[in-house]
Amino acid sequence: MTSSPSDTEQAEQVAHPLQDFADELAGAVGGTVEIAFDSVKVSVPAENWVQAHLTARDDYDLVFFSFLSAIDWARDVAVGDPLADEEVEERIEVISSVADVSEGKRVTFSCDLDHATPTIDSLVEVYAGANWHEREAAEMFGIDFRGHPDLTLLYLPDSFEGNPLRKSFPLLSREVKPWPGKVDVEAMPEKPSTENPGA
Amino acid sequence: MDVIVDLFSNFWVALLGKILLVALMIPLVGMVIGFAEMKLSAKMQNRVGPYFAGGRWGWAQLIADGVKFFQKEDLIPADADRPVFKTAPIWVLVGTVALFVVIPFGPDLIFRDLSVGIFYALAISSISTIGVLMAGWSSANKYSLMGGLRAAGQLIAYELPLVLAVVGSVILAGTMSMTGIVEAQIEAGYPYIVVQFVGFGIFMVAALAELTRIPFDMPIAESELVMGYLTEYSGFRFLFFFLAEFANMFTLSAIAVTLFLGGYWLPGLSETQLAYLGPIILIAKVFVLVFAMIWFRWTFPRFREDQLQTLAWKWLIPLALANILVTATLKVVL
Amino acid sequence: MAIDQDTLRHMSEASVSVELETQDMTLNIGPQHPSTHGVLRLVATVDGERVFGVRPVIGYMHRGYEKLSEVRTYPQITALINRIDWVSGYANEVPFIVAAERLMELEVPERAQFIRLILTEMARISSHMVFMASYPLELGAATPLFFALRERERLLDLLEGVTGGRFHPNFNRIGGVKPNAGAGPTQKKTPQDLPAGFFEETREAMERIRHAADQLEDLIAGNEIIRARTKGIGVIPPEVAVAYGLSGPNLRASGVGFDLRKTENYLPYHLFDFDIPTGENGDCYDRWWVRLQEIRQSCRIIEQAIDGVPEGPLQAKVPKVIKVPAGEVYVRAENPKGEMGYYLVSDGGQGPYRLKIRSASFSNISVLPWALENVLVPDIIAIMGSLDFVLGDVDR
Amino acid sequence: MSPYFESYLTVGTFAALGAVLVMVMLGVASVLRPTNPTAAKRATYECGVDPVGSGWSQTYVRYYVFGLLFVIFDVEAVFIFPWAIAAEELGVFGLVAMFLFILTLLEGLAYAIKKGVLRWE
Repeated sequence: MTSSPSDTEQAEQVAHPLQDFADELAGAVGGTVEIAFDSVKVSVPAENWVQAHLTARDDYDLVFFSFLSAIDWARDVAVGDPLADEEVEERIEVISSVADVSEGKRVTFSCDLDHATPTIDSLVEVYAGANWHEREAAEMFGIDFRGHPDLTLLYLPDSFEGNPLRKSFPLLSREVKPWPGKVDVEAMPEKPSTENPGA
Repeated sequence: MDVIVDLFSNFWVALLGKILLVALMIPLVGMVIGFAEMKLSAKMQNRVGPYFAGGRWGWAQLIADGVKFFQKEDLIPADADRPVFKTAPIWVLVGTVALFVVIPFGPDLIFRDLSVGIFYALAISSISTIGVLMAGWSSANKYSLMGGLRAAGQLIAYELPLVLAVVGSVILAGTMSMTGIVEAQIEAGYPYIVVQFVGFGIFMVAALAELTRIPFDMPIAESELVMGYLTEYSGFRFLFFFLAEFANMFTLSAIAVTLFLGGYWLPGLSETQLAYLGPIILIAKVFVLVFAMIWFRWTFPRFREDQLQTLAWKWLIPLALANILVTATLKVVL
Repeated sequence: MAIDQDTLRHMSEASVSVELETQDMTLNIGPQHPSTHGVLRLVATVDGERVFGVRPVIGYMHRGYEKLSEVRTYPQITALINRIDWVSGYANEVPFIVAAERLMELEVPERAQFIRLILTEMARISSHMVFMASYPLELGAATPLFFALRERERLLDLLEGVTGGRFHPNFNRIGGVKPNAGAGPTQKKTPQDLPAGFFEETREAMERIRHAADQLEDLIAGNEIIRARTKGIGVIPPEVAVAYGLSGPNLRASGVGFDLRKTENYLPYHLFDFDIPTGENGDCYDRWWVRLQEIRQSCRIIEQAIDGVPEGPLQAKVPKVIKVPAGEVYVRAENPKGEMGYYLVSDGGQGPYRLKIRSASFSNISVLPWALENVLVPDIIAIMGSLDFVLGDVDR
Repeated sequence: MSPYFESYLTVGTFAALGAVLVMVMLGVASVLRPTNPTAAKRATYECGVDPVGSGWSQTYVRYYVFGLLFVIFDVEAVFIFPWAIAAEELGVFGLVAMFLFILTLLEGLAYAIKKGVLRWE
């Protein structure tokens, strides 16, 4: 069943069943914990990134590598909405999701990186499956994964430049042809930009 | 009437008649078997199969296909070894046509009764291998190359069981002439499959492998090598390989029928009756085997190349040799 | 003859180096290849039939859904994500809708949840039927294709009856399912509900599917050649499977009895009895076998669900313009191909701020470079096919 | 003309017929078919991408071992046939000789298998 309002109310009042586990894990990896909608999110500093996953895998049985990606928190946007909340700082947030394969426990690790030159250690040694996910994050967000064996483009053609999932990356087709979507209520640009790196 | 008989007793006239007959037979056999394959596979898969061409049952489907192939551009890859690429289909078809020489359709109905008939048949049937290898090599395509090499490996591995499987029948008949073998079966009163069922089984398996049909279609292996040695062929050259395959299904089945199933003979028919009914009986028997081949084709998956080699060298060849020894012992002792 | 020592030495060296110089062949399998399920490209280094290594090249189907979803509204995205894994289009919608509903803290009516569950399981069966059809074909057997696809057609008819779409239902709405959907091609339209006779027809269909599953088992499991081609081929041990994030039937074939339907609560699976089939060896045969068993288990679930579908509304009350409160949520679901999840980041607008789509096939085929080391060329196809991926699900 | 020569002639004619058949049909087809080869059409097929290297690449002919085995066995099969025709006349002596011959063959095969010819590594 989807979570009902009463569930979340309870979560606010009574400690979440995963709270103890989350606190213990956060303590072991040196991060801060946040539980929302039944999922545990542990924020760790970049230098603890690999070690945190190692601990999670070996000591907490979180052996299943679900995914790794990133979120571009940016104010300078070409598409979509800019950040509504003035409080949020500009950054690239790397998220990885690991889980166990017995009880269904799942933890999201998160790490904030510098927006201009995001760099972090590679997880390939810890989870073999991180290889492709890191390549994807690298090409989409321009994150440099130190120690990755083969950080080449995964989806995009070899000559492609730019990081499409950055908020500052324009969607070419949307500049050429209007789409009656959410953001197109704004006035369209007079003529298509010619400086589009995705062209 | 006498004039015609006289005319055909002339070797050259007879020869001309024979090659005209064969030139007619091969496309006909190819079409009939090709059509049978389409319709039977459709039945096995709960489909309708060809339906529209020609009206009833879509009988003209293969004619329509043939006409289509006539109009297809004949493409030769730029990198290909042109002369080899162009002549490869010829070699495939040469082997097939030459095989028709020794198939006895009736007591006196044979294109040429060679004294070493079965030996000739087995030898000539491997000419197609050369064509296949040429096709694979000359295409300058990696899939073709792999397909051609697979074909070569497979065809030589199964040539041996094929050759050794017939020795049993030769021992029993005491002759290598195809007509002689049928006559020996008439004399014995039973088709040799009764005692040579092992030989027959090995022969049919090896024949399937020689035809590179499923479960032995690795040289083509559509899901692996796209179309194997045929990848670069288009238009009519492509069609020749299929024509040869279908015609070879006929000839190899005919050899199996002759060696193991009594050929044109049916118990209870007199010599004169056989003279007329012989071809019909033979073709009926052939089509039973062809049906089995089509049935296998649409039932089985394909082997892997090493499994195929293992099957040939570890099982079929020793089994065929054992069959020879057992047959000979029984023949000599009894 | 006057050949000086130097020349002689050069000559001998030359001949040696010519002999030793062997060159591995680079074989492209795909993007246009009969058995790559779309446009996957494998760059294989081969020497004869032996494959040393394989480098998968993906991205030919990359449609940029993650970027697109940042400029779409939630209802628009539902239509988009249908097309991720088009073999089980319906199942793609559910976790996304559930994620949005979680952030909105919506209570979805039970009837809608049951309908979602039934359709998800139908999507699972139809996806597995496609596998049952295509896998023997990759091994060279053409006939099972028709047997399996025929049954799938009937399921698609049922899906069409409910949703109006065979491949891309676009049937879920935030807060429930699309009202007024009903009525298949010939059935009388019952307003706001399932088409008339849906339950009876589904029950009948389940009988047929069971029969088809038995038939496929006879055809394939009993075949000596299939066993020789798949048993012991492409063994993926459990520790490798979890490290690469293999999920769904592929993970269970490796002996890990883990199913998100048992642990996650995105749909009311806890109300029903079903088993989690697991393989023993993690080879191609087990991956095939597990999927066959899952078809049977899905039939069980659907039959139980049909008996228990409650009456009631199909949709919760939602505002006309859907705005999702700010927050982050990850909802993962057991899709036919494995774990499908959406990491939804909302900033309170009409569309997501960021939507990470975790698709099953992407992780499932990321194991290919590992699994295809030092195999034979035919095994590439056998192993690749047994992982049952869809390129749309890989590239997104 | 001797029957012997006639046999050869028949076989030769039939073989030639195969070649003629191909040429005639291709000749007819050449009238009907379009000829418009472009560079793309004449490119080697490699699953839709430009071929890596040339198709004339080296490959490990795994099958040459089988080729060698085949030659040995095929030559020996030739010896079996003459005996097979006369098996009855040659009697027990021929039978024993053939037993020895075939057992030697089998031993060779067993040796080859033991040497790992059939293992694909």
